[in-house]
Amino acid sequence: MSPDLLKLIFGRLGLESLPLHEPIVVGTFVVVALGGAVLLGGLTYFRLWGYLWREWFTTVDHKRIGIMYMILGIVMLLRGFADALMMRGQQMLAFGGSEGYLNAHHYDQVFTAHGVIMIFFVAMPLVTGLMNYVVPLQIGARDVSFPFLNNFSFWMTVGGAVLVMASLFIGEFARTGWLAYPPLSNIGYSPDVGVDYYIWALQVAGVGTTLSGINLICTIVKLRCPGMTMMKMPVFTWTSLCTNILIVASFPVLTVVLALLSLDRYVGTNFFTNDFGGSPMMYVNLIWIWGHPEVYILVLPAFGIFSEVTSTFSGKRLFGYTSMVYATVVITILSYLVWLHHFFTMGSGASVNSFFGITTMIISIPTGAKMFNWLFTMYRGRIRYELPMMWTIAFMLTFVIGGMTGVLLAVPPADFVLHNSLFLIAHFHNVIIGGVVFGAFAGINYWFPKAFGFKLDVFWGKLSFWFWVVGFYLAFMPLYVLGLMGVTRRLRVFDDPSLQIWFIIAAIGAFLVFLGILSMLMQFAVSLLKREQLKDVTGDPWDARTLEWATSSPPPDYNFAFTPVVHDNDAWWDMKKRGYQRPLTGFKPIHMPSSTGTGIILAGLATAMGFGLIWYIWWLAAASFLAMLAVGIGHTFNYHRDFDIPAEDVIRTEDARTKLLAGAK
Amino acid sequence: MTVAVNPTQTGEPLFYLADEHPHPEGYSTSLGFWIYLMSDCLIFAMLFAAFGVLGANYAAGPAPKDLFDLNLVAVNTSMLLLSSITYGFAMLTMQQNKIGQTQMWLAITGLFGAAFIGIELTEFAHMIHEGATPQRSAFLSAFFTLVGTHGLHVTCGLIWLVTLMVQVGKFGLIEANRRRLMCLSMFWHFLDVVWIGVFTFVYLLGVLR
Amino acid sequence: MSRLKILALLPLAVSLSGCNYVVLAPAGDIAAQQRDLVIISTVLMLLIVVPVMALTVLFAWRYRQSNTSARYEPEWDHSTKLELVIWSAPLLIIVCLGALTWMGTHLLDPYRTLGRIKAEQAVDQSRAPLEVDVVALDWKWLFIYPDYGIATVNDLAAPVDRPINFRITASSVMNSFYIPALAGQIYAMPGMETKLHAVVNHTGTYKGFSANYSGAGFSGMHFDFQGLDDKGFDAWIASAKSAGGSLGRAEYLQLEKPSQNEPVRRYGTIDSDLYRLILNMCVETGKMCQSEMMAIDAKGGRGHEGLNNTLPLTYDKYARRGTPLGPEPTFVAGTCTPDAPQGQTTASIKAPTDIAPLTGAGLKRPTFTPLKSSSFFLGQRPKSDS
Amino acid sequence: MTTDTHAAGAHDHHHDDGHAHSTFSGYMLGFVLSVVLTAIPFWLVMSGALPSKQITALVIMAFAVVQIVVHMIYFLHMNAKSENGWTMMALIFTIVMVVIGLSGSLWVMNHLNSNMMPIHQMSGMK
Repeated sequence: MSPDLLKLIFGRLGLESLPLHEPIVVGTFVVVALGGAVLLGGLTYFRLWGYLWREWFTTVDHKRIGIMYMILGIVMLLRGFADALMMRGQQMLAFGGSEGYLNAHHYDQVFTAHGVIMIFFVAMPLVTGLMNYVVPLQIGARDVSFPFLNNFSFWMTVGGAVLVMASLFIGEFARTGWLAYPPLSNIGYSPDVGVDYYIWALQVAGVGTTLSGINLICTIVKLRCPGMTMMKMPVFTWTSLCTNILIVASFPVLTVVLALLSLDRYVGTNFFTNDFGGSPMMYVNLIWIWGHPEVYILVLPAFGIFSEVTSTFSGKRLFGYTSMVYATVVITILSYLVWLHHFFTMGSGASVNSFFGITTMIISIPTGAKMFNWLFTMYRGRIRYELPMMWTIAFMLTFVIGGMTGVLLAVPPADFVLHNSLFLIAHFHNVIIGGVVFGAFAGINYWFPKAFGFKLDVFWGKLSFWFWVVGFYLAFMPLYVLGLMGVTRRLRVFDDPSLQIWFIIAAIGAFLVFLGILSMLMQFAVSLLKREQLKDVTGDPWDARTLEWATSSPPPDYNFAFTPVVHDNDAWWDMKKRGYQRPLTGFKPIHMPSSTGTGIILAGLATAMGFGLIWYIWWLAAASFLAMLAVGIGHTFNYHRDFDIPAEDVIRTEDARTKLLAGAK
Repeated sequence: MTVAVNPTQTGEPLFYLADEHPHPEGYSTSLGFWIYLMSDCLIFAMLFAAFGVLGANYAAGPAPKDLFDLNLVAVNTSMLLLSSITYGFAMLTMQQNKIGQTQMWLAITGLFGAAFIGIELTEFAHMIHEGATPQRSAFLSAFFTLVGTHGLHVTCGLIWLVTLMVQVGKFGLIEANRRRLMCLSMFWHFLDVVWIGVFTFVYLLGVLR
Repeated sequence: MSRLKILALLPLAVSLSGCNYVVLAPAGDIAAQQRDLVIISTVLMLLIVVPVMALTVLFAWRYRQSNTSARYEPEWDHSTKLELVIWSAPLLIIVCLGALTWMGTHLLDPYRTLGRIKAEQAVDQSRAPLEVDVVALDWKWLFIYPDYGIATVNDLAAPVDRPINFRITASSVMNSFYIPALAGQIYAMPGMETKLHAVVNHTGTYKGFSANYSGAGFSGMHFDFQGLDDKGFDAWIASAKSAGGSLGRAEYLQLEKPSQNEPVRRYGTIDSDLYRLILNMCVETGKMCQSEMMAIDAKGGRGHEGLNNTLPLTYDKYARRGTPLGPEPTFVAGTCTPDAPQGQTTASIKAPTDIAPLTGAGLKRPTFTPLKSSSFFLGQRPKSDS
Repeated sequence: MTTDTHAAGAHDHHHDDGHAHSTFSGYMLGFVLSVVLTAIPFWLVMSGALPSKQITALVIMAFAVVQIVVHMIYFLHMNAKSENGWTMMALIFTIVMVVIGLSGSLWVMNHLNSNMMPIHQMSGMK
């Protein structure tokens, strides 16, 4: 075939795009390909495709979508953590003239991919998954406001993840750092596909995130059960509401800034170029307008989880519910007023720097108030040290350190010596692992019995907990020390041999965290095997307080046979206390949305379009775009998107539960 | 609606609705669509910010006063304003259940919208032909992107409008179609509001500069 | 405050022995003041962090389920007094810290000229500060000493107790100029100039590097900064002078090309206008200087005449590879007059014949109209002194 | 408990979508107002009727703000009651965000540019 024709068909994709010269990547590919073949073969052998497609891929049930988000987050955690181990290994080895085992080309991709994956495809799915699963149950709703949109959002997030994963074996990922500052990320300095993978992965996933944000806001605003006023909402629902407001208000900014960057790269506009009047600083400014709220998008739901857990396992009402809510709202607003603290050192003047420094510090006031509220919830309680509570205590001790170093970095002159150093790295891992990851694990351990009807194994859970906590401290405390020695981030090789010991300690810490992740996977496997012993038939294994524990575990498709009525912000606690009797008769048909494959098809086309644009395969991009348009419009011609669960089915489900409950007593 | 009390629990507080009606279809739609518009509003705000920061960087090339033809912009603006009021008429006739008139007003709205897009494309083509391409300077990049994004929205609105006309023709003014027409109405009027910002800050203040 | 400082330093002093905590034990007055702020802020925050951590452990222990002797009040969820305390305690700390931040940020603003050399020693006004122009290149540092007419690569020296005025720019991507022992960091960006005022108080050799990731050669982009006594500095200058190499525009364009782990290089003579040209991205012959472009823009651009005159403006956009879509760069060959050789932009680089600001390949300047402040609302470029 | 009445009441509001009261006169009034509010700024700029550019700029910006409000009220039917005030809330929140984003960006970028752009080095410009 002529080169022109090849170019027309494959764009810039060719055999040389496959990283065959990188033994590490080839090895990974072999392992992944084998694993994938086994998985696909297994699915085919056990004839699970039809089941998966009908019951999971096309589902609009918020519970199943929530679970799929969690699975996505955990799978991507493995990839992101593999990158972390590679970095720690490289930095541990590359001393005294040694180049380590990663060349710059590979290492620079590794740290970029680590950041992107951990934020967008681990932390976000875990947080979104928990919100998706729990919020409708907590507010006594049957599903989210826009169930189809929920399915579509999920698959768009998967589409972004697929593009990032594809970059591992087809072409390469960005070598720019996780925020891809221009001019480095502009076509002149990053002519390869890496930045294009970055842009389209985030754009595709970003659409999903924004839509899911709109969906959850509407759900919380419109679908609360009767009696649940705003000030009677569970705290997790409150933090979810604020998180989704932040998502809707900040992700458009990311969309714009990435769109402008892609215009610069694809059509040669001048937004962030050095020449023709462009301003790379504008990119930094815009992306942090999104970037700082993003931090709170991740951590606010975690705060909500800790509130639920602390109050449940202390057997006590949450201390200072009102101030907790106000603190959350204040954080939501303030998180938009601090973005410049990420670039104090870029050269703005003292008045700008001190304004943004002080607003940043002000955020620590409501955050501090929250900390005290958890503390006084424990005060005069009866604390049961189940796994979620252990994660919460670890969070409280770890997060204050991260908060403290964060406020320190908000002092501009201090930031001038600590910015971009390993101190900064230690700080944000301190808050993101100590806050978001510990929060997600507390949430997983807390709500797992609700989702699957059996508790998670305690032995492996504790093992995972201790590996994680000890590993975290070993991995990141040395980085604080190194930061104070003036060691900067993203370095591949080092001269000063006296630093090596700290990197070795950090690598050991990372390895312990690795064991923690393995223990967590073991925990899931062991719990699955021991599910009969760990079974919970009551639907309320923790003697908890909020509405999601009022229904069975796992909840039926329709969540609640009758819509609950709420009188107290610890609704379920109130119902238990006042002798609520589960209704046994009078069931009626329940109106529910029906499944659809449109979401996964649209997201698949969007991913194909992204792939076409990354590789300049214009026909593929255009064809997928047109197909998307056609499928989308076609979908609007379907006016029958819901069905009734017949009363007999409801009666059968509820009677089964009645029997179970009777057997338990 | 009536709230039936569980007969065995009279006197006790009510903990569930024994007789409930599901939320009507599209119960959350108008709020959801409004929130989407708000997020879209932020997209435009950021493009305005980009234009605000970069709009004076002509890179030793042409400035707004060299490029913009305010007469054309005025005609264009009137197209959009007229399409707004005709869409309003479509909504009014929809409320009176007059399918034929609704369709007519929708068609007229679509024509005005298409005229708007046509004029805008003419303007762009003229500028690009002269050499004032988006690649020429940061100002032109920001200009084409901001105005082009608005134009893209209008184009989407047109596609949506045609789809809706087909649906109204096929299924009549059923509840779902009324809801969709209402959402498109919000979208269409929202684009008007954005255009006020565009003609004031980009065209008028640009020429004034 | 000094007592606080000593208190905070005690535990640090233990760990200091053995390792080089350069951020906590710097050699320059600015960095030392920044260090003080780090320590004072930490101590201020520890006032609240330590009690919180202690209470967490205490409550977690005392109110464990097995301790049935502890009080249990499941309905207790509000106390106005406690609420007041938990909001006001952090507030008070933040008020103190905020005041400190405001003062510190203004006092230690990198653009601010030094007021003192070290604690209790004001700047000697009779002694001119040392001017150093810094350029971050791919991936090495170029230092130009305009007063001495020398330049070095990856080698920086300064006499102790003499204020240093850095002017910092870059050639291609963002970097951050950072010598932890001397003063805080500040970004180095192409087409823009940041400033840093600093002073070194102790002789010695310190590490300097880029603190902002800038691409493949980033790890090797470091240099030694020497604090020398006056005699040593003079000797250092003399040795640079005698190095013999000369750095003109042509040499710079060679040097600018990406390279990694560059050794130290010295140039005895330099083109005195070089830094200005680098900053304005017009070292290459035929390029329009940034400052000139901005001045033209401030006066309303060059209209249709300037439309196709893009090659003199092209700097990095088509640096290595073009965008897939969009036109090729163009320029008006016809308007290049015979006496304006700057028009020959594609010719190989020669020593410049004319270092005056280039006027865009022979086009005439726009007519002058005084700049009005009427365009304040759309991010107009600020102050122009023309 | 009082919430029982609330429970019943919460479902009664769902037809209040804020679009029930659009009328012909409302649309016409909005249209006439917006035509006037568009025409005057265009005329001001095209004719240069006002002596100073600054004043013209301020006036046309004021007109833009008024016209946006007109569109919001007459075409988008904004009021404090639709969706129990949530649409208004969302709008106010968005306006706050837009103001923060726009003014913050302009302030920050203006600071960065004035600190760093090499414009002060202009020499010899006649």
